[in-house]
Amino acid sequence: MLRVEHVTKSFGGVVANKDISFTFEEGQIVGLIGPNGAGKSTLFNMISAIFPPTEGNIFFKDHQLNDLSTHEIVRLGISRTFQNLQVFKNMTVVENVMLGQHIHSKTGLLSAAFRWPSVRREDERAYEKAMGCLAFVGLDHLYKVKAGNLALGNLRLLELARALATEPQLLLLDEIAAGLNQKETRDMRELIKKIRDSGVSVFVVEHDMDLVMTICDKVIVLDQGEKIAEGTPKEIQNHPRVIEAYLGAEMEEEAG
Amino acid sequence: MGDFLQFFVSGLSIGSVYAIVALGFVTIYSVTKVINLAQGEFVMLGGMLMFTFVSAGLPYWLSFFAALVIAAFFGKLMEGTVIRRAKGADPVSLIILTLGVAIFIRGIASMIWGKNPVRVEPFTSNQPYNIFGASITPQSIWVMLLMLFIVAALYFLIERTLLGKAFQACAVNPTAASLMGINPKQMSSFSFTLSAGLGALAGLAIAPIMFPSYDMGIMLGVKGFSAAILGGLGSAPGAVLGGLVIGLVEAFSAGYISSGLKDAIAFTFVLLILLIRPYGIMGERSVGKGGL
Amino acid sequence: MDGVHQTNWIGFVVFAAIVLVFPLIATQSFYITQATFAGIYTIVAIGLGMLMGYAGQISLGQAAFYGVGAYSTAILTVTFGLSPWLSLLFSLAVPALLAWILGHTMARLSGYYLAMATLAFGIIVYVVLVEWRSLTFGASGFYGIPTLELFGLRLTPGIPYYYFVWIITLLIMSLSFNIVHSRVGRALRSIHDSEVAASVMGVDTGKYKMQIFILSAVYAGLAGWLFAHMSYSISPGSFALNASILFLTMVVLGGSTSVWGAVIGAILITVITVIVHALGLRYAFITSDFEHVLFGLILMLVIIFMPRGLFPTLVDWITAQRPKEREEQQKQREESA
Amino acid sequence: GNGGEQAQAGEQEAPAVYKIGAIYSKTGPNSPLGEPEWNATVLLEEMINAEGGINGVPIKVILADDESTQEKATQEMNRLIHDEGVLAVLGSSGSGESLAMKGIAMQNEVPMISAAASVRIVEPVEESYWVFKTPQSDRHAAERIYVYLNDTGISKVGILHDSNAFGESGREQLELFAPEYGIEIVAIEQYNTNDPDMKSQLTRINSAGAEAVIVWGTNPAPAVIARNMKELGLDLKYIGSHGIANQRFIELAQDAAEGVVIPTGRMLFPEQIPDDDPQKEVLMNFYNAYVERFGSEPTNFGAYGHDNFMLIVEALRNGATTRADIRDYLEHNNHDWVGATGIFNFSPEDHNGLTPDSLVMAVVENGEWRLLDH
Amino acid sequence: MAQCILQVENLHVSYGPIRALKGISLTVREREIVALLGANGAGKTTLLKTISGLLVPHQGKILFKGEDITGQDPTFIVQRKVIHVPEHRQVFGTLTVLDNLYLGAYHHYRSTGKEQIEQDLEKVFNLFPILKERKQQLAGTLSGGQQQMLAIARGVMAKPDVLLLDEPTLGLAPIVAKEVLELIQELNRSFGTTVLLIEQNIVASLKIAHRGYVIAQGEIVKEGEAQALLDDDEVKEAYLGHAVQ
Ligand SMILES: Nc1ncnc2c1ncn2[C@@H]1O[C@H](COP(=O)(O)OP(=O)(O)OP(=O)(O)O)[C@@H](O)[C@H]1O
Ligand SMILES: Nc1ncnc2c1ncn2[C@@H]1O[C@H](COP(=O)(O)OP(=O)(O)OP(=O)(O)O)[C@@H](O)[C@H]1O
Ligand SMILES: [Mg+2]
Ligand SMILES: [Mg+2]
Repeated sequence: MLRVEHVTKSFGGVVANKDISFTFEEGQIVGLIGPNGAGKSTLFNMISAIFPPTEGNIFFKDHQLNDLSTHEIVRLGISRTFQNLQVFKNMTVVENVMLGQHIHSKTGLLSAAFRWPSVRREDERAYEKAMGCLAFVGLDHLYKVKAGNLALGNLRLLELARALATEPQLLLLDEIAAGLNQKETRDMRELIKKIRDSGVSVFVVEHDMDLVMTICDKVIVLDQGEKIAEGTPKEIQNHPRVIEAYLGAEMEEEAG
Repeated sequence: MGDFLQFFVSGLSIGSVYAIVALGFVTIYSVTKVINLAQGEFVMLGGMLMFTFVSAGLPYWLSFFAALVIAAFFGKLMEGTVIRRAKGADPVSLIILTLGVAIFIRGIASMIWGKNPVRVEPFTSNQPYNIFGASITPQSIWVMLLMLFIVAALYFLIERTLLGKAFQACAVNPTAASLMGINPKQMSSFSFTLSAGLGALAGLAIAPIMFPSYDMGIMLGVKGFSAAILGGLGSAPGAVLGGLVIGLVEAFSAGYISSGLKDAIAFTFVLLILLIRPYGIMGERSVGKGGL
Repeated sequence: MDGVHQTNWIGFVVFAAIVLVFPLIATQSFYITQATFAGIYTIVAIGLGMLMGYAGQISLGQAAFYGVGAYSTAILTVTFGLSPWLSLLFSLAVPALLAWILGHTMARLSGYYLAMATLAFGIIVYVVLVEWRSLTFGASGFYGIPTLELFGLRLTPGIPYYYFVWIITLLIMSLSFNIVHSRVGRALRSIHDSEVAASVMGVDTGKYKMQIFILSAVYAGLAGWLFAHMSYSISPGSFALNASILFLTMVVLGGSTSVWGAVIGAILITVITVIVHALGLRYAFITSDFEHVLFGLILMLVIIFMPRGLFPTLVDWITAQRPKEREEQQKQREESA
Repeated sequence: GNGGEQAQAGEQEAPAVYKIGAIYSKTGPNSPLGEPEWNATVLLEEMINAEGGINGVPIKVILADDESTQEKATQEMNRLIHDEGVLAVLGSSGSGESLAMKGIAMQNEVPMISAAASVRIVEPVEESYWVFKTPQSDRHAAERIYVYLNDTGISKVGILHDSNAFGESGREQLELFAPEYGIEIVAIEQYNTNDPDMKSQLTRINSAGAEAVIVWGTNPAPAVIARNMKELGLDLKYIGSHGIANQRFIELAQDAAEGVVIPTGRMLFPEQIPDDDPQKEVLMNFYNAYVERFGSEPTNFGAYGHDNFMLIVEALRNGATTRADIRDYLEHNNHDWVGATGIFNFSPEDHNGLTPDSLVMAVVENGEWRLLDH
Repeated sequence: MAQCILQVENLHVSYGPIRALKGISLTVREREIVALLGANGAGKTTLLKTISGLLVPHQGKILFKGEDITGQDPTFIVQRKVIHVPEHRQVFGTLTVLDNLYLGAYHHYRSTGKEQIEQDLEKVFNLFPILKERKQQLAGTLSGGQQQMLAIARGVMAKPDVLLLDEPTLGLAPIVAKEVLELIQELNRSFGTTVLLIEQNIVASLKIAHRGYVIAQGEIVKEGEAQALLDDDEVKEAYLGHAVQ
């Protein structure tokens, strides 16, 4: 469903992504790993059209994404979370998530001003959906807290719920478990699996190998902007370049 | 040709005035991210205090420095009594706050000095020089020199010293700055003092040109603000460039197109430049869409 | 829909009731005049407040739209003999068109740079009003603007016009409440908090900013129309930078994060003016210069002690008085931990 | 507030006090105009009441500052009429504010005497039934200047005016009457009140071949212009407006002011007015009282304030104590009324009542204004 | 037993009506690494912020080497060489990497002298070579992990006696995370730096720590030697989940 073809991205002198190609099958969880600064977030940013690639093409279900703007991408069915949290701090939790329903409603300025019955119906539907997503990630009890007052772990869940509310086909998760302790990470893992099982493909960037290796169907490894490996978690764990560049020699020790 | 040169010289000298005012904006902005709309009032204070001291019979240069020091002190006072207390305010509220200060100072000034403009003698004898048919007064030359000196000093301070980096750190993230042992309050106080001093200096320099009065700060404030933005907020050379550009555009459009439309032309020009360079001529450093 | 910002219609009805009975208790017609102006300003302030608090944009040129609205109707009714009710359309459309054009050119700007662009726009419009003498009669002003007639009733300044203005203001308020508490309002608030996250949710940030900018211009144009037909004459001076700053001040003092803030801000400024004025009448030492000093002082005090504006502070204060709610909040927080 | 009563009370018995409203621009951009007007009003109220009032009834002036804005003028006008129930309103200083007040005066049928220049305040006269004004209209000043130019043989002029209402209405009248006097206007330039430098405009006017430049504005800009002209070494005759008819202009411009010529009311130099001038006494009395009370000169604007006030006093003295009576009195009974500004003859056709003779020409000589008789 | 360097007594801290710390007491001895454990929102960050002077407690005391530093300015506390590397990186986004590092040394820049600072800089660059490569890049455009490295490096430039670290390995690749923990141990061993550490990877942090405290809902619920805490069933249950044996 997602095809990345020879994508290169450079910022001035820094080449963040260099000639990256891969494909992404529907219904999978794919992991994207690599050292800090390898270009993972950059790749995510291009898939969500926050900026275009310098070279190369990205296709999602036969739509070329290069010339689209971010808000159009969402309508194609791609949603994401952010490594550096981007919640709407001054809105309540449920309002945050209702924004995920934005693309599924039509109310414009004028109809909103007069608040026709259809507007009210639409609002209620969005609310129901948002509460559903909150319940799904287990945040429903906090629905009316101001998002800015949440602790970090809950913020991550909130971003996840918000992304889910757009009803995506492809979900990009950028370091969704950063700042969670082992127990919370474990819960997150179950959640991701559940999302996949509901038919959403998931693309995760994570530094928590436990998480990546246990849930991913496929793992792609970047190093200094280049793709150095792609394969099943097993293959990746034993890939010499990956061990050298990223996992480190003692990784197995700890995992085992 | 003579006309052209005259317009150019006029533009330069007006532009230098705007530039000095703009540098005051830059000083405060680059430390606190506050836009101080009372900047124009410090210019006024400089001029009016000078007038007061000279009228009271103090020697010229003593009056000059006394005016400078007192105005700078008012800057410090403003920071300590008003700005510092408005901790939780967002940038727009802070702007309105400085506006409140400006209205306050202006009101007091009109009660003390009345509404009439006053006269202040130039630094040196004011026999104009004639350069290829264009006339320029020594005071205008003083203004330009002063402006160049200030921008050089500020540029060095902000860009080349650790203190300057500490300034910028306070502007970017005061909390983190305090964790580095930088005292944002002290810096903020320092920047207001410095900037009020600069404002007063501008006032002292232009008092002999334009007859200061209690309300001169409004116009200079607007022009200085525009110059600072046009140049790219936070950049001292940018402010100077912005000031000169506005001054020159005004002079040339008054000279060649229409003096009635000169403001409209100058501000249309500002708009156009901003369209081409959304962060001003010298651009503010920005991380754009980085760090997501 | 618990947990979602919704219009407090009870508050609105109470407010409307106060507004409607005010003329009955106002002892002086001066208060009626002031209150009429407050109504007109409220309309501008609501638009500007939505632009600032919801879309996160500063405008230092709002008075230009206000002026264009006023001049449109003045010129059309006096010079071209149009009915004021027809010219209303132009008073709304011309500012909208200008906002649309300006909005396109400003799409690239943000923060103080945007403020600068709007400031420039305001100054340009002012100069045009002064210089286009054949149309506007220049700096000394345009005069002879007719009063409105509605069903044979002349809406003369005073109580008739007060009711006319405030009924429109209440209407604008309720429309605005609906907007900010809708999908559109949420989208705008999200832009304010994180533009990139908003666009990732599918919000076309450019489109919404443009819409709200146009809306604010239309509001200002409407207010200008009301102002023109209340005044026999108008002049560019009423639409200069001062006025833009006055509107901005109203929004900031009231609090930009809610429509109520703008309403309260506009009323607050009027009340301050009335109080300072009343003091001036009573105490000889409070001259009009002193009034400025006092005004500046009040401005400073309000921002120092209520940095987010009067309305949010009041709301906090009232909720703090309700211990039950606070307890509930604390409980929720602990659950979240 | 229980104002209404006095307004109607006049007929039967003498009221306790005559309430008059006055709105002047004490603050804001028009304050150079408004302040002397305000002061004059304060002074005259004191003087009249010290004399025992009008036929034994004290006069009370409710003074209001419109801060040079139309909104404030509108608000104060409404307040004075409805809440204070004044018999008449004086003011305001600026044309824009006066026009705003005019609408309210007409609607509420309250006599009003403006202190602003624009002829539009009292014209067309059918639409100005309740409105009068005392300052010479800019038309008079323009004509007076052109008479002077014809006398001195200058025919090509440039105009340099403030972009505010004051400067603009001067420019309008200058343009209007130029053909009649055979004057060619070769350049029209403007500036903003606080601009620091007008060399560009002057250079342009000079290059256009002007022999004289007519500067229309109030301090400080005309002084800046005088100095700029000197710095540029321009050989242009400087003709100012009555806006700089004060000592302040000379103090600011100093030697650059030498030779500057202006049309002015006689209030600029009462001592220099010949003793046989009918205005002499009024001028001297007011001038001396004003200088003694405020330590500054009344200027022509003070004279407007004086005349506005005294016209009402005159009406009251003669038994016109209702709004309608005052208006009628002003329109019909003022024949050759001697004011500080000039000699007034109001009529149903003319609510200004002055001729260009109310202006004289003055020149700066040795740092002082001298009456110029040519 | 080593001398007590930092002592917190009965600390109460609130954010407006929200009570974040409800009477925390702990001690840190010289040359010790102390781990702070606790779930999200427990109040760990709040505690560090209060020690470094960013928050003012409304009750309780903080002693540094016996001196009462409660409610002092952060600048005052930094001068005592108590350095806080805050949560969320907090790098100066629009300054370059190099400027960020120089600012780390701000409080001792004058007394130390330029040469020494340059040497320190080299040392830090050795630890994080990427920073050297990117020294002219604006810090805000660094990747998440690079920013985290910069934040730590900036803390090191301050030459701390006591280092307060708030989730230093957040977002770092496993190798780097490991290196950072080793670096902390190294600082502690070679320079005697005292460390107060918040770390989500509880196992890893307890492995390098000497002692630990467990905070829950603003109160200390457990304290002890690192190893003891590692073996504690409750800790395992609450923070590691049942799957870890
Ligand atoms: N706007 C920018 N300007 C300059 N360089 C940039 C910019 N954005 C990213 N980079 C550089 O591109 C590289 C890739 O960054 P990216 O954020 O994609 O890394 P990452 O793989 O997500 O790393 P991490 O795991 O640390 O989050 C980094 O070296 C970074 O410094
Ligand atoms: N600025 C703030 N305003 C209001 N409440 C806050 C604020 N900062 C933190 N809190 C609240 O204080 C409590 C303690 O927060 P703190 O950040 O200290 O937790 P933490 O233990 O560091 O959690 P984490 O592991 O998520 O970083 C939490 O309930 C949090 O919601
Ligand atoms: Mg990343
Ligand atoms: Mg924390």
